[in-house]
Amino acid sequence: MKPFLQVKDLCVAFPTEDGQVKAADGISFDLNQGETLAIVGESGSGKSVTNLAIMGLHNKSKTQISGSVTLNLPNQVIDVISSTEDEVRKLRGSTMSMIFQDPMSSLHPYYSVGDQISEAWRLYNSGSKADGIKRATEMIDLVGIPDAAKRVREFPHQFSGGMRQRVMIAMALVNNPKLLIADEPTTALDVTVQSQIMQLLKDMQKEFNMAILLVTHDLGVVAQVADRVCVMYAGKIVEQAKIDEIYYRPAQPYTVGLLQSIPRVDQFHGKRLTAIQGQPPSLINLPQGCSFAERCEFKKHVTGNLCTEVAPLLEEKADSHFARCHLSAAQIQDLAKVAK
Amino acid sequence: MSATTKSVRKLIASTSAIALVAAVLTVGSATTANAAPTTGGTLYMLTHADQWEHPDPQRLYVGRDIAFFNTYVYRNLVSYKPATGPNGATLIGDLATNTGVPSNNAKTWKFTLRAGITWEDGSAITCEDVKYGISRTYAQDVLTDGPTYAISMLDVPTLDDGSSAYKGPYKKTGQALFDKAITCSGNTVTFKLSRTVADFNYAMTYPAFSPIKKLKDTGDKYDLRPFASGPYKIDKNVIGDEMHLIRNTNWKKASDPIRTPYPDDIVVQFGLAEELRDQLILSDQVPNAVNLDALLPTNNKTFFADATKADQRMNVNDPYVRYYAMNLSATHMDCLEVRKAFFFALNTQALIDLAGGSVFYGAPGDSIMKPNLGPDYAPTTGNIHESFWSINGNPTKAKEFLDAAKTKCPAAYTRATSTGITMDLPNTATNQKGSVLIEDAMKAAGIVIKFNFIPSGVYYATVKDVTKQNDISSVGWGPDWANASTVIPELFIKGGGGNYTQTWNDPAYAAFKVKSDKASAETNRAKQIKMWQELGQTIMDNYWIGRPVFTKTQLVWGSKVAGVGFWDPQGTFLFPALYVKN
Amino acid sequence: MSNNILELENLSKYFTTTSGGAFSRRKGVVKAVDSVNLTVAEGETVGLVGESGCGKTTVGRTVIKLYEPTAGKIIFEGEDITKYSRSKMKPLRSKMQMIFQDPFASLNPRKTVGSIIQSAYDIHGIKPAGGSENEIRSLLERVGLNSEHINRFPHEFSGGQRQRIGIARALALKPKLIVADEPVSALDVSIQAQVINLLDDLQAELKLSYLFIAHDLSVVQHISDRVVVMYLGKVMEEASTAELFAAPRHPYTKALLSAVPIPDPIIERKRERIILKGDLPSPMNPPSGCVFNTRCWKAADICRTTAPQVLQISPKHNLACHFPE
Amino acid sequence: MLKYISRRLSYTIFILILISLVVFLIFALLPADPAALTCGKTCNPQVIEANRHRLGLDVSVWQQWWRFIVGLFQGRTYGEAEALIKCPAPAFGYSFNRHECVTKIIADAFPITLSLAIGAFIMWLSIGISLGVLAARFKGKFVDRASTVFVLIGTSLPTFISGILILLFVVIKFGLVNPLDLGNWANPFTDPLGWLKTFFFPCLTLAFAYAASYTRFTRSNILETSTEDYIRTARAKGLSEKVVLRKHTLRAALAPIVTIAGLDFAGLLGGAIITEGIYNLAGLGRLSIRAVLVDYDLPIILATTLFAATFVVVMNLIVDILYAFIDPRVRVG
Repeated sequence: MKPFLQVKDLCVAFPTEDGQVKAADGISFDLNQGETLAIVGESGSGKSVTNLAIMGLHNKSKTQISGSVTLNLPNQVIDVISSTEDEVRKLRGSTMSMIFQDPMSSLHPYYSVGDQISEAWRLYNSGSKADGIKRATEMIDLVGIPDAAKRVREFPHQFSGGMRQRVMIAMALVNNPKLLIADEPTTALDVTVQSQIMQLLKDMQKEFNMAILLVTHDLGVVAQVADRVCVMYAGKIVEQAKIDEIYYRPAQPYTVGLLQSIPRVDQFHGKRLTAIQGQPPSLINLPQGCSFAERCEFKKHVTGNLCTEVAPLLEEKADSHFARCHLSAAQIQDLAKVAK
Repeated sequence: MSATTKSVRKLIASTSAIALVAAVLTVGSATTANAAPTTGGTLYMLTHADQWEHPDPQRLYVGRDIAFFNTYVYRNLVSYKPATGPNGATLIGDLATNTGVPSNNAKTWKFTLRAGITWEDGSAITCEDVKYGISRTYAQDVLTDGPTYAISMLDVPTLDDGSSAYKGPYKKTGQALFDKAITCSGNTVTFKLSRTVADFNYAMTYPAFSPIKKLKDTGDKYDLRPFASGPYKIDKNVIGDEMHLIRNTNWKKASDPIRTPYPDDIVVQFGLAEELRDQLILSDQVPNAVNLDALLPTNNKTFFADATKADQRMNVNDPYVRYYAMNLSATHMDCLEVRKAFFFALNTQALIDLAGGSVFYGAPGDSIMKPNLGPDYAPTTGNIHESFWSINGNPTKAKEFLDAAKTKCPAAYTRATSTGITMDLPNTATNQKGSVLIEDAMKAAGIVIKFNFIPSGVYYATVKDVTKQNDISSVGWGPDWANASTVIPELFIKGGGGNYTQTWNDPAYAAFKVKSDKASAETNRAKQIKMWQELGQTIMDNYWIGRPVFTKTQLVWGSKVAGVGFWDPQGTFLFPALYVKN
Repeated sequence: MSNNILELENLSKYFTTTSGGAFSRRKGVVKAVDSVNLTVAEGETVGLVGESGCGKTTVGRTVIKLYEPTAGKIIFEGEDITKYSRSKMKPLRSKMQMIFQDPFASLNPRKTVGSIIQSAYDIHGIKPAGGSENEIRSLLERVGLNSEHINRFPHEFSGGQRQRIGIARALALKPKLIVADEPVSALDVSIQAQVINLLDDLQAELKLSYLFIAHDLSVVQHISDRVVVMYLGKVMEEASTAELFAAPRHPYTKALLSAVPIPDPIIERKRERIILKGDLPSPMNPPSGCVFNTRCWKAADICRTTAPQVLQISPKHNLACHFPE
Repeated sequence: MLKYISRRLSYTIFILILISLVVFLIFALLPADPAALTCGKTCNPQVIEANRHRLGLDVSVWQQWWRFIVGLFQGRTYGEAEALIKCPAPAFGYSFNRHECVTKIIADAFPITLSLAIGAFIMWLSIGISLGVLAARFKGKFVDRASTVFVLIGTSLPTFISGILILLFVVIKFGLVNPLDLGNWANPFTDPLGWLKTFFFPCLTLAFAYAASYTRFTRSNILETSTEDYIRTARAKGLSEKVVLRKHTLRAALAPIVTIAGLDFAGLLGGAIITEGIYNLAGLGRLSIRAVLVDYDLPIILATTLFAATFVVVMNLIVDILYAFIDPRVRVG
């Protein structure tokens, strides 16, 4: 059986006055029904750009997109990139939905949450306005907002941040989508609320058998929910593997750096964090070789100028474990232990 | 026509109207009537103003408006002959059969009413109506603004505060006193005057002496719709919109030696934006209209340069003299040398050019009276006739006078050269620009001058107040009728209606007053003329006024209006002759 | 003798608000900070944690007197500065500096880095010994920036570099105390570690004291010597970092810690989470008794009626709870 | 909500009372003496005093003001005996210049001003908003650049120039309207064609400048709103661009226009001085400007000032209430 979502060689570029910005470059991954894939990366690494491309939300006149995003639906196979705007639009909100980082600004301030959810439902279902509100109430109840019948008539500003994100989720799920893209869904929320929302997403995934594409920079959240992880850096996927592989057997220096640089609440590291030095490169003038080379602690273990001259390819370093590095997985894991 | 109200109105509307005996200097043709007048049609009159000054006869004081109402709506005991040129100043019995019979050294005057004179409701106009009308002048608090000849001439006692013992027909205080001053005997009205008034019948041309039907008197609101006795009556009068006159069917041609009503309707369009009004005339969109105002300066030039409009315009001398009133009671201006320095320093040409040029605005004058006033004017000597007078100003000579002041009146000198002289000006754009010209000219002569700009609407009321007037005020004046008795005593005798010069402290004043009083009471016109001319010279010799300007006015009308002439005594269109071509 | 550089005694800061919409302008009092006691010793880092709206930021701003306290005392270096006027505060200001969350918003975009730091000198009329330009250059080097960047503008820097500029500006006046309000939460993970390390190094080198305000417990745990947990304007628990994270006594602290995700999938799979029910109550209308009672799984009647006092339960461990764990 | 409105209303009334007092004080401080202005040739102090009494100016400013306030409720009389003048409540005074109670004068002038304001309001909103929407929708295209030219001309050309231009070319040159009909009042309900004849071009003139700034405002608001997160959400829902623009972008982008439009409209209700002047419309604007510059007619100045202020204050209230219906965030807490 084919994976539900197949992204192949996706490139997204924005022409600017200073030159072309390659925001996403050769992104490929699969995602199966009921699975959660986390895309991890820092700001500017291309993770949101990738999502918007999957949703077909880029302004086509200002963006150059190539590659394919294939959805293998039961009765049709559709490529988002080559389809017309109208065809893609009909997938949005029905087959695939999206929730965003800031639930306050992502809800229209002038419409009640019921209206907004009902609007999404009525787009794909024939039903009266009252039916829409009824459905919205059910959804609000489903995502765990108490007193749904009353709150369905309220406006976004009357909800707390966590509740707003629940509303967003209710709206995204109202048409039983097959794919949910969650773009930093908990970044703007407090940690207590964050765990509630992540739990909710997990529950919903079970209930609807959805594929979730989770975009985040928080490796803690990833550890909590993801099945597989893509690590992105400077517009490219630098590592992709099952979750345990990533955390316990990282095969890419950037991933190693990320894992080592974050303080953990359950461990007392001593006084110093292992930081990744320097800044990410500009996406307009990417270095010739490995885009992480400049910051890489391990490049001295690579012979010659390989790192700065030859860009490493995404290779399968172990079973279903892909990484972009001139060093082998074993080498990296050894070096990582030393660094620790 | 004396009185501030009037000069205020007219001068603010700049050259908006009027001249007295202008025939001599009339530039345009005096009349365009060369075909037989036709009856019918609608005659439009265009104006920027929102309303006439006052339709209420007892409150009316502006020449143009008097001419309008007197021609169309109501009649006086005596009126001017409807003719152009000097004939226009001839008096004709209107409601009266004659022009008045004086007796008792012109202290008693008798007028006899015609038979068949009626109001618009058909009722007869009676002597009591005349008496009632005149009595309204005394209700000064209700009926503001009108001329007060009745109060100053009729033999009704005055109280200690100078006001009349009679308080008008509404309060009725002192009614018996008034009833003695005017008496009715059948159709004869007899006036008893408190002093000799040789030209009392000229005062009678003012609607202030016209009758009012008591039953129709509505006090303040009478101004909205006076009851007609003339050939037209008011069908509609909306302030800021229009006044519509229709024929008065109860008016009989047989009873009226003066009026021939040609148009069927007369519509006065009020409140037109100045540019719109001008464009309507320029484009001849309303060919059956006369312009009651002056055109805006640029439009005026355009219109007068257009050869095809030659039959639709007139450029004439108006009755006004503009001058700078020296406040003789102010310590700066009580010094003759300082006044002379100001007089000769002034750059007249620049100011006239600013105001529209000598063709349209006027020329420097040599007296407080104007040649078109009639025989009371005579050219003076000195002032602008001095060899050293220059139309562009003569700062060197002015400096000499100023240096002379240094020894003769050191206090005034010091002020004029340090603290400075303050001049009152109405706050208009032209005056703002003019003040710069004046300042430059004075600076060249070593005089320091400052300006006090006063809102136009309250300008005359402010400078007339001796406590508010500054050293020099820019003012203007026009006579009420062709006699200097309506100019000299009003402007230079204490208590006069326009004594902006505050003459009473000047060394020359005492002798001046004696002579002026004598002239006013002189029944021999030839002797009187001589005295007025001498007084005119005295005013100039003492430099009581700064350089006068004899101003002009322009009248324009549409292509279908005919019979246009200039009515000198009223200083406006000869309304009785106007008609619309078929 | 106390070696505390900062002592807060029963510090309160209330805001009066017109809440709600146009049609119900009810006046309300928000007790943003309510009777908070807190000390920072010389060279110590005190972490102040809690959810958004708990009052931690208000504490920070009141300490440096951006806000006038409603009640209580602020004692800085043994001096009671609570009632100090603006002019009296001026010499003290150089000794306490603030670092903000958004490094971009707090830097004037029209000024070069050099003049931004220079203005700190100008305000206090300080002329550094080696000349201000040299001093600024060495400061930039000190915070890990190139001294050649002195003439650049803030927008030419990345977020992490801007935060370094903010730190350099704060350090220019050689402060004793730095109030750091979410200094790393806007930064990317890899950059965050750099800035935390920098703050650590500076403290060791310059004997700085930090009042470190953050919502990210991992960061707070890493950097702090002692941690204060706030909820709805009140202190819930206060202890040394090791003690608090190893054995939290307050249910709220416990819930808070259990919610923090750990970047370790195996641990995460095994973890039991305490999921707090409901939302944070409105600070306009806080619950009576213990402010946490509405969300506490242990709440009994006394919790709804009586607010627990902050009591010392062991040396350096304070707690406000009727039923500690 | 009712409570809020009543509270705002009483606040509004308080403001109006304050404004009336300030206006009284301002005119009391001016140098000109209205009583002296009524005085003719033989002006003596006695006549001035009599007139001062009749005009009601012989008492302190406070008393004059108090009489004014009382008159609003009880009506006023002027003069005495046979010359008595009565103005029924609400009496704003009596204009001795126009021989009419000010209330009646304003009642006559107001429909004209209202016609002008409503006509212009509809025109500028429809032109401004639709052009702004088009410009935003086709940003950078021909429509957008054309609208920029329109905005530039509209905002830089003063009304008195655009008004005269329209007047000269449309009215005089092409004779679309009989110039003598200009300013003629026609009831829009019984004589809509006559109303149009009188008001179409004045409204257009007035709308011109406003439409330009509303175009600019609408365009920039739409462009700004388009970048909002909730617009992205609307797209992510699967809504078509048309629906996104109509239902989501416009709703948020146009909400602030309610405030501006309300206040602009209120400003016009006080009189469009220049436009009314150019087109010979006897509305409140021309009334007040003539009262100030020509007649120095204190009661009219006072009443028109208060009238205009009332509209601004009341419209503020209405805008606030309207806004609450549009934006739920300001509604209930």
